[in-house]
Amino acid sequence: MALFGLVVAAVVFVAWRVNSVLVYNWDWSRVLGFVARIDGETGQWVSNLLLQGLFTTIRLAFWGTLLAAIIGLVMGYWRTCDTLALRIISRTYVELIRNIPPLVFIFIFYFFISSQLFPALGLDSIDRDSPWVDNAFFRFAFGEPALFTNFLSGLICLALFEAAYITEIVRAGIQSIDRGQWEAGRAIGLSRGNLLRDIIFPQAIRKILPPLAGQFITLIKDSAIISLISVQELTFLATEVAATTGKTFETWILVAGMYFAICYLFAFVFARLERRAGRARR
Amino acid sequence: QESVLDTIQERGTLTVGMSTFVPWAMRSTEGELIGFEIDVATKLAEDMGVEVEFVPTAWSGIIPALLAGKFDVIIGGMSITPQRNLTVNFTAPYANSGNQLAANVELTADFTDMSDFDDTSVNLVCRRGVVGCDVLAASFPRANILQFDDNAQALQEVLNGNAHAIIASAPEPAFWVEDNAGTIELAFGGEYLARGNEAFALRKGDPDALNFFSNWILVNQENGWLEERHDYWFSGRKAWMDVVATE
Amino acid sequence: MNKALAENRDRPPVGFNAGRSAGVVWQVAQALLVFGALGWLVWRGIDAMEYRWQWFRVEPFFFRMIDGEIIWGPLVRGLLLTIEIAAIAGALAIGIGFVTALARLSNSFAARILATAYLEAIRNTPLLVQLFLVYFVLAPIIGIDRFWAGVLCLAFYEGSFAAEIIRGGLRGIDRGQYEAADAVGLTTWDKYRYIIVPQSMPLILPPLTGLLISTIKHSAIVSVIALAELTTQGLNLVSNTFMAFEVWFIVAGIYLVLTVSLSFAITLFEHILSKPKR
Amino acid sequence: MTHPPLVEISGLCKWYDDFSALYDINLSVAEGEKVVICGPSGSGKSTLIRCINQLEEHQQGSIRVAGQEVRPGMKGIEAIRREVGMVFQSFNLFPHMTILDNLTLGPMRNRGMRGDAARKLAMEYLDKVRIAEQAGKYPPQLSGGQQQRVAIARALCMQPRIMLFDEPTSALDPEMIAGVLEVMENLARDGMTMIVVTHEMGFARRVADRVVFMDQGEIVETAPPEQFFSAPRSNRAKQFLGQLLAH
Amino acid sequence: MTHPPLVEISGLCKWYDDFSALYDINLSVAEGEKVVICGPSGSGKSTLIRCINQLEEHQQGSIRVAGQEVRPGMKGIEAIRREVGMVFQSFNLFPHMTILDNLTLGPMRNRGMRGDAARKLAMEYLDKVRIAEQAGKYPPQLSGGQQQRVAIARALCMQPRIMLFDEPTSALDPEMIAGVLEVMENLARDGMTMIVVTHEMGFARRVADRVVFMDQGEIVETAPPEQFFSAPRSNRAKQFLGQLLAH
Ligand SMILES: Nc1ncnc2c1ncn2[C@@H]1O[C@H](COP(=O)(O)OP(=O)(O)OP(=O)(O)O)[C@@H](O)[C@H]1O
Ligand SMILES: Nc1ncnc2c1ncn2[C@@H]1O[C@H](COP(=O)(O)OP(=O)(O)OP(=O)(O)O)[C@@H](O)[C@H]1O
Ligand SMILES: [Mg+2]
Ligand SMILES: [Mg+2]
Repeated sequence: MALFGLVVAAVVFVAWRVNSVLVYNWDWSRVLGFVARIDGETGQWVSNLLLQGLFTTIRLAFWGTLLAAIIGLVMGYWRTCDTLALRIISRTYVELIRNIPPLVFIFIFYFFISSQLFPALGLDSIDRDSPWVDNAFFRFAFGEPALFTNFLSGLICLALFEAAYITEIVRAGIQSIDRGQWEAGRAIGLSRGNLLRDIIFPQAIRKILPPLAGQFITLIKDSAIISLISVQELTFLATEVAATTGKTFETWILVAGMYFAICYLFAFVFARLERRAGRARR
Repeated sequence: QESVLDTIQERGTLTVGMSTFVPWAMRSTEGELIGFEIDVATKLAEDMGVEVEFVPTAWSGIIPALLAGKFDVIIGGMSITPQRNLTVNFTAPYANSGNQLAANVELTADFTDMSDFDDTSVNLVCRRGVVGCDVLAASFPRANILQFDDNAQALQEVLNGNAHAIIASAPEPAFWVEDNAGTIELAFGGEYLARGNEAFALRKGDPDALNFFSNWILVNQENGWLEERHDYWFSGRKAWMDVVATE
Repeated sequence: MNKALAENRDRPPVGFNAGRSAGVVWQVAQALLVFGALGWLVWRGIDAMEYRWQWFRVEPFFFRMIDGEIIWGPLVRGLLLTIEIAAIAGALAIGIGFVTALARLSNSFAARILATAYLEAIRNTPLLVQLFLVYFVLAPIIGIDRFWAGVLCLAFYEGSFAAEIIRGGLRGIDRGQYEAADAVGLTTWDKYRYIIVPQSMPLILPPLTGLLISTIKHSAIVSVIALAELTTQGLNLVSNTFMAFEVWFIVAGIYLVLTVSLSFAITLFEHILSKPKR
Repeated sequence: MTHPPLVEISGLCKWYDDFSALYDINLSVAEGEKVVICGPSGSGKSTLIRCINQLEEHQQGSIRVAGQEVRPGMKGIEAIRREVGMVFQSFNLFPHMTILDNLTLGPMRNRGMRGDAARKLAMEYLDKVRIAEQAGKYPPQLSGGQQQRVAIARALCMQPRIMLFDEPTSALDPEMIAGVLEVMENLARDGMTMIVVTHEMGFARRVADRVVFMDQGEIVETAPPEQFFSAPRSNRAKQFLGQLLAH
Repeated sequence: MTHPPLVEISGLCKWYDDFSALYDINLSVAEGEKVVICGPSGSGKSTLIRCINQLEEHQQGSIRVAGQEVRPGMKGIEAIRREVGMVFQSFNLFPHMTILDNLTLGPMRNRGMRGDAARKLAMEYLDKVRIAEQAGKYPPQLSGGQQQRVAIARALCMQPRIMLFDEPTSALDPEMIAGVLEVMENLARDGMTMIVVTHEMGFARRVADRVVFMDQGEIVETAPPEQFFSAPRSNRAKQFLGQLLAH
């Protein structure tokens, strides 16, 4: 209890000193205006830069989680399978990504690979006005059609990056399943595919849910790194707002709050999932 | 080899790489881009008969993005230096902003001369990539020069008393002094240390585009449009204070 | 009838794997093919960009010779600072991790609450934002300088991950070991010191290696407070010369060498550690 | 007998790296025969029966099951495993599936049986091992003895021609052993071919046609149970039995 | 006897959450007495002896060891544990230390013995359990029986006044059991006070002064071994013995 009091006292002390030591004019109104504003013409509340950035980050988080989970699952399986070629590929992938600074990976991917791949797939020349992309659902799911290619390369970049870590989590999960389970499955004549699908994955998933949740939260936070390639997500727009208003602290405190909110929400949802998975068993 | 001019005409849009930088390019309260460069690029596109599209890009990624063809030209308050010119082409300058020092009052109380800043105990800050950094290095070779990604952070460093002065192109230092009167002041009455030469940046190997953009600048310098716009944005912030979210 | 019995029981028949090694070669070739295809894609990308490589300009980034005297260039100085920051932050992170892990496992309600609050706050906000707040707001208040602000921020960030790794490791030890230690009458301190911590090391070390490596990589973030480590120097060089790709490839190479040699060293250390077991 | 043996092992050798786990094993088991394998810990009993359905790969010699040769890394091993049921010391039930699902999985996936047919079959065998009422529970909810009986039923659901048991009672509480042995005895009475690794002498006496004694990876002695337990020929077997009976 | 009992348990109750694991246990063990506890799985045997040295905390009733009351969360529990040696079913040796270090750790840390004195003592006890030659090895290098004998020696090194055994032979291969039981019998002959949870009836017959039969957390019957095994009074005990002897 004494410890607790000490920490509380320290926090209070710091808060008290902020105003006396720091030369700074606090002014939240400008920054808050960038969250949402009243539209001059219609007189209604509309989202402004920061909220738009938040939405982009949430989109990135959602699709990125999905994509990274798929890649990580496949690669994680490859890490443990019998085929040497697949093991080499997945191992190299993991080691490369884990040992290169994210910045450089993004550069290489965005400037060298995606600039080759996207035109080849015809993604660069998507007609922005076609009803396929210019509709409400598309906007809701992927944001502005005009920014779609950028969004997509940022997304793939982020997913590839995080999937390397998920790969390792999946591998550990698969390997943590008792050898007896493999043997029992084989003994009743299951093929490798069936064995993985019916026996190993369902058990591994339960074990890897907690580290997976942690990695997805990291993904949300790391989504800031793709601001480097003009994806207008929360951190990028926050930099712009901070530069424009000069209100660095307000902006970053607000942004920290936003990140905390999504990450915490995510963790909460995952905890629920975990409990559901746990309860199903007994 | 095809010139980027043809690409722009075919596509019908001019894509411009830029980065937020008061008052060159900033956000209005509505979240729209406005500023000196925005005006320049918009007029340029108009004169070419195409639409303009801005690609806001982090400063540290802007050069690779240009080289990888993510946009056609950088109009981003970028100053010409020989070092940089080896990698990209610059047009003729469209602005010559002056650089001023805003100094912490307390720390520089007994500084009487420009040379007082040239000391190993002095910390000077600038925004990474602006010409001011080069100016500092040339004028005060002994001082520590710290580069930040943003002017806001650099300025905070001076306000917190961790650095003696910040360099930036006019008129921003004047705005800062206004907002933080008593803590910082314009050093030497706001004397310009050096003038920068801001120009458009283009990929190498495209003489047609270089020629076109340079001459467009020349023409608009001659007819006074550039100067008029420059004055509007740089002589003070009264004119655009209301639309912009800045202090 | 099958093959004759091996003459020597103690040695498996040789040449038994000959059929398989052909398969291995083919598999490796397949993998190389995939990497080849990727490499070709990158090469095409570079080619299509018509980038003018200027590798001849990079030497002064490392060192210059002036009057027969070596002046170290920005990248070398940056590397040294990176190592310094990562080493101190890494060491602190492990310490913080241990304290937090023990706090979370302890019986004290206050300690558990504090540790949990610390973990949640750190792990749900981006490091960049934490650094901003610590350096610009907290540092002037408690009076620490740029270097220590960066190091402490990094240490607390990585420490939160270290805490979970260490907690997992401590909990991974069989309950029987705790009980046996109690049964021979060890105090809590002795129990952890002699029984639990030494045994959890093999569990903790591999993920901790990963953590130290990411400390090195994450140390790049302190460039936002102008601490002149490797990434900062890289950024400055790019902004001065615009040779983005040359500089970033070199910087990536340096980081790679650093992280790979670190993981190699730790693997070696693990090896030594696990030796006396059998 | 006129039938060819159901399992025929000849000249079987297996190494783990340099360690010789099995050496020159020759054993054939006719349809309907019950063989008990015993021997000290580490003598290769488990390894031997795991080679029969290729949970371990052998390096020399041949193994034929139901007339078909079993080779390391062979394709179609699933078809052979279908003929061979296996029960492990540690049950190895799938903890995330109900008892019923544990039983139907094999028939549905390997034999391509329809769901209701598989369930009907499963219930029949659950009845046989006397735990039909637990069908909806999960394995961790059952006692060890019950779990082992489920494991036996699971193996039977594949309708194998031979059953392998690897110390099926050694992980059980003393109370639970009797129930499992009873199920196994019933199975033997129904004519199932069985290879059983066990130290339960009572069971061996009542059920086995032959007892195979192994030591250090080799078969040391093969004899009918009465003879083996009352008058073993080899010294090693004498010593082993002596220790087994000591307490 | 004139001495006060070494262990005195009265009215002991223990719950895990809502589950009553022990209820109203009364048991006293005099100096030199040997008590065997048996009963079906889950009847609370382990829980009872683990309460004696507070590996589990009890909620009601009192436990006195060597005259001192043992309370949950008490300070100085180390001093009581010094008087109570404990041997687990799964040995629980410290796998990262040599056999010798396993033995000297307790005396050095808890009793504050000097290194060479502790080693001398350890070697004495290793001799007693007949594995002195293995002192420099690590636990995983020994067989199960050897490990359990080391565990006994480790407990003895604390020179306790009473030894607790929790199914010391049930994790062992049949061959190994005899050796461990022999060590325990020698110990009993030397006059050590012992409480042993075991199903080894031979051992109980030869060694025990009393057999305590537990079921569902309660003591159902206490009797001398001959009487208990030949003519148990309670039905539950009859049934239990019946199953134990069935196979
Ligand atoms: N995967 C493995 N790698 C190396 N050695 C092994 C492996 N599996 C078993 N062995 C060794 O092979 C020998 C035979 O093992 P096996 O499990 O067949 O013995 P067992 O007779 O079944 O013994 P137990 O009664 O203890 O089950 C042992 O010495 C064991 O150490
Ligand atoms: N940590 C725990 N939490 C909840 N219940 C427990 C816990 N430990 C034991 N139990 C329950 O308490 C009861 C008594 O357990 P205990 O281990 O004392 O039985 P036992 O007689 O030693 O059985 P066994 O012969 O299987 O070792 C059991 O029903 C068990 O499920
Ligand atoms: Mg075995
Ligand atoms: Mg027990």
